Amino acid sequence: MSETSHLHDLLWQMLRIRRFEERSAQLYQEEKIRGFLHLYIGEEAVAVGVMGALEPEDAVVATYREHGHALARGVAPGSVMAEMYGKVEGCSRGRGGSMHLFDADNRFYGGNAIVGGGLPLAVGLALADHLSGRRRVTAVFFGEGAVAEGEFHESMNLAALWDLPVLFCCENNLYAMGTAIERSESQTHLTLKAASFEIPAWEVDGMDVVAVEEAAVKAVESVRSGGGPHFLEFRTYRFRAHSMFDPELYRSKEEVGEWMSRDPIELLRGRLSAEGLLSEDDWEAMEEKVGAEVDDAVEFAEEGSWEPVGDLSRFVYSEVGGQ
Amino acid sequence: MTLIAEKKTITYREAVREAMSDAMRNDERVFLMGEDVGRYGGCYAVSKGMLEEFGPDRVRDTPLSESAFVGAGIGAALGGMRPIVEVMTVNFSLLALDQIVNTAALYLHMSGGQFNVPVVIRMATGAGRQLAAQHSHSLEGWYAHVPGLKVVAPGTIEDARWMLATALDDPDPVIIFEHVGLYNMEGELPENGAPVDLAKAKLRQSGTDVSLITYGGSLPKVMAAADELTQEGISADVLDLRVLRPLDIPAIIDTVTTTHRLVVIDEGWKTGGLSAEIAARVAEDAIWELDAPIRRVCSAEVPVPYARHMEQAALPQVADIVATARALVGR
Amino acid sequence: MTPQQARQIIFDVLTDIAPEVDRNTVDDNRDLTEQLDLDSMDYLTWMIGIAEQTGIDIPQRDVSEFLTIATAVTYLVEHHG
Amino acid sequence: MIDFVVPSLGADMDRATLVGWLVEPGDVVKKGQIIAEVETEKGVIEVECWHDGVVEELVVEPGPEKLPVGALLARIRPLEGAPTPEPEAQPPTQALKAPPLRPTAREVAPAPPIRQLAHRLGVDLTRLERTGPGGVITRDDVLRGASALAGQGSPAGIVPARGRKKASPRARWLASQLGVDLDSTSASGPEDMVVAKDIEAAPATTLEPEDKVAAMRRAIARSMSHSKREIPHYYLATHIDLDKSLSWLEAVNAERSISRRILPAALLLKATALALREVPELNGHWIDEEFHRSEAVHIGVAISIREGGLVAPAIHNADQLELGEMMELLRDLVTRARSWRLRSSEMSDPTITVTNLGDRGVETAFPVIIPPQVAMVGLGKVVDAIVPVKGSPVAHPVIHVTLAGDHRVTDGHRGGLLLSTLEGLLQEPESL
Repeated sequence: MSETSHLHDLLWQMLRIRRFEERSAQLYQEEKIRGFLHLYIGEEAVAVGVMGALEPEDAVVATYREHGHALARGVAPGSVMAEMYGKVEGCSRGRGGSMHLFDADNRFYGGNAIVGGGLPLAVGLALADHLSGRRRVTAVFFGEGAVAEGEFHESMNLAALWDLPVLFCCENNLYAMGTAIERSESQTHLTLKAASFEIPAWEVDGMDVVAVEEAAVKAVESVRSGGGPHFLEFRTYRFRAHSMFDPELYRSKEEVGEWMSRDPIELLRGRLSAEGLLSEDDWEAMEEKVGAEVDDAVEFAEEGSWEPVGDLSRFVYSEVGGQ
Repeated sequence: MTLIAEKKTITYREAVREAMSDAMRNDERVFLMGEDVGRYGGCYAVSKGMLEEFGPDRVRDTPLSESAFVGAGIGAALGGMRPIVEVMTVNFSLLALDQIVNTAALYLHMSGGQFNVPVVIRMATGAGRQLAAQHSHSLEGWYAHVPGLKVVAPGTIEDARWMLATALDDPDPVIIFEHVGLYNMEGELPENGAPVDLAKAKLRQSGTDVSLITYGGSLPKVMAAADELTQEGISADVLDLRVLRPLDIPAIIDTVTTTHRLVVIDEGWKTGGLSAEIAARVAEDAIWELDAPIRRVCSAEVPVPYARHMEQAALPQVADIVATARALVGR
Repeated sequence: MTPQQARQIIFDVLTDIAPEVDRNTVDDNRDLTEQLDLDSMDYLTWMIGIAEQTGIDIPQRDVSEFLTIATAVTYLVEHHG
Repeated sequence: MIDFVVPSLGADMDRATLVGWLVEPGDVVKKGQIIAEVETEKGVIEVECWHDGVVEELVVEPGPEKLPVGALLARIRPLEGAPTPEPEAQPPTQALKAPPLRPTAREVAPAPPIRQLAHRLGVDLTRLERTGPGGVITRDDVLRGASALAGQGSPAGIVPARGRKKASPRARWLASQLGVDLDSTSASGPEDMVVAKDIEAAPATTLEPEDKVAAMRRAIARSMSHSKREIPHYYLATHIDLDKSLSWLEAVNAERSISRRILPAALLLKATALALREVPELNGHWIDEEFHRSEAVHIGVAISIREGGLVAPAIHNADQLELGEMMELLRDLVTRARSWRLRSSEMSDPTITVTNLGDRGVETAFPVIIPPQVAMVGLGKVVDAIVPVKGSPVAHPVIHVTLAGDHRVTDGHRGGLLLSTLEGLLQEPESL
């Protein structure tokens, strides 16, 4: 793939997450989607950049704001949308909803709605690889809010102590729901926390997908080659509210406006246009392709079916054998 | 001397160790992880000597990070291993409650059947060793509350030896509760044991006058009580639950249908406890079989105290069980 | 034993078995089992009761003597020692 | 001004007639005061006024006119200074409302009959202990209050209700099955509780004979309706030559005193019990859509009761009894059945029942199976019939035997086997 087409690919990936989520917000207001819906809009560069650095055999553990991660990892948009509709064709059979997207084929381990809860899990997945002598990487995403959890510290320590192949991806969007990082952390330079565990750590511009990808490639290579866990702090921003029912009393419109001027999609699009690598026609074609994909996803979800209530108690315990 | 089955004398502790060593010899995916399981040999010396045989990768000491290492066990299980995670006592497991309840128990269901979690978590439970309140509680019932977990409580040496194999074979998370009072229990272990079915309670003694339902650390007390009752001419049916989730309801109903009188003996507290669950199930499914009120012999509703006489006063005792059963039978 | 005594015993035992029997309306010469809806067990019980009260065993061959009140009275009077 | 209207006293009440006023215009009325009586479908009910005030106007005269709920009956002027209550405003939004609080104990009005009783006995309702659900005053509370008033015992003609006797659930279940009156049984269980043992030891019923007969009729109705509704019966009939059996029995009885004499019924029961060993599918119970075979043979014997009705208590382990024992038990059973002295254990567990209607002149009986049993044997009258013996016609005593079988459990073929086995056994009476 040429450099240009790779950049087009990154742009397309971010755009489809954006349009997918915009449609999701609309469907939420139409009551097609219920429960909590946390939008990733503004942060797309992080998931897209990191996923590009991973191999299919690697594992991903994500948070409850994970539509972008699932899509970037390769989970079919239709099955994600169907999941949010609660249809049995959804990637978790409608058992999980927006916050619990799972996909075994893509080694996508959720969809974890306990802040910090995915971190020990990632350490364990990496431990399994370590004990089995497999050169695989486990990437775990979490927000800066998780840094306040004990599980963050325990897991960072354990991964470093045992030299495990974990890539810690901290998406620092400055707010844990409504609590600004200054109001929850005595040390706001998160890489310093990682350093205290002797874990290599970088701060990365999370609005620049190219920078994200570069940093991720470098870190994943090091992790895969036995360099132990790495920590990346992506400075990013969520453009939308925490969830659908949030009047955003905790941040100013000016602040949001400032960050939106660095929209990761617009940044890359502007750069490509300026360099003559993306024509209006290219962009429109991309929009059209993404629009069609989102339409298809919605249609797939609409046409999906409800799981029979008789299946309610299935999957509390395994049905036959194991993995 | 008969030669039907070879027997050897062994402690409960050794039986657990033998079970773990056996599993690790037979399956490379099995490893043991927990606080002081390696060099120290285990807080209750259960894993003593295993580090030497299996090395530090497979007998893995962890920092005091219950949430991280229990979660790591869950992750490793998701990653294809068969971890045995030892948590020192059930009281400490509360630091890992998030991982056990929010992750291990939920992943299979939440992922629509994609991710089962074949982890085994062992922990010591119970009182009687003057370890005071923060090391002595019986919280089995809390875990048994949660769908997605399997909860077992070996109350005999044979079960200690043979439940682990089934637990490791199980595709889903299994929590094994080992009562601290049982570790030193000595007894004969038939050589030709076999893995224990994790769905079935076991009748330890057949009787007709009163049912004594119990599990784990209370089982020896209940057997002693049943002996005393026998001498008084009262015949007790003793049901060892063994599996606290899923409960073997048919076995519970069977014994009540046989004797029409029920005493539940549980070292946990009464309020909202396992004993309450059993009583409720019997009331739901077999109330017309009852020829007397259901009685429970449980721990006093206090934190377990340190001083020996106070600790013993807080716990179910053989005399309490005998007196309760006797009164039910109307003598 | 007088016929009156025999009659007394016969009816005492009978009303134990069939309390609703009114001795004034019973026909002395009609088949008792038909008249009073006695089954074979009632009938046997009645004879056993009479035997116990009077000390007279009633052998199998004499059962037919008890088909009516009249014959029964005669039998008891004759066989009482 | 406050409107005093026809109140809704129940969900199913929609109108009433005014029976009378207890006040006149100008009277001062207090909140809670009864000021009118209305007649409803359920009888005369006193109506309270819910406000303090002065009766301004009685709008309706007592009379037969049916007034709908809500109709204006009177106007009451509030006392000076007291605010006129506004009609309650509707809540402005559709926000989730907390459920209304239940009235507290003090606010629950006793039911009208209770008030009437209190009035009759001169008991002050406000001073009574309230033991009913939700703190309501019960009849017992009033009676206790009346006793206290009298200073001794109960008021004449009124007996306080007895407290509910403690009984275990199993005892209650057994008692209901067996028609035992819990109040008259002993209580040997813990805490003076009636337990199963007490019920089993109790006479099957301690009700008055009329009640007993009625209760028995109802039980038979239930059981037989159930049987005819649920059990697909099949019927088989045959006649069995009793010549050998009866001759043998006569010889046996000739040696016996009257009190030890054996009736043919005992012989037939014994033979039936033995035959069941050959066809165990007829011996047991159909429970929860499944046949539960019984190892033991407990033969129920249908016994008619002189006052009317029928019981079918069991002779336990009938296949293992000596003929003499069988006769003794049978006689005892019949005697006790007819004097209402059966034990509940005898009532609860027959595995098959035999009915003998021969004494009543019936030639062939077609019995209805008693659930949950799965078969019933009917014995008819012994009649003389011409049977071929060595090619010559000879008159022999013959009995008609019928089998009713539950087709869910057995088919005619197995049923037939029982009858033929029975016939075979009766040809060798000495083996019984």
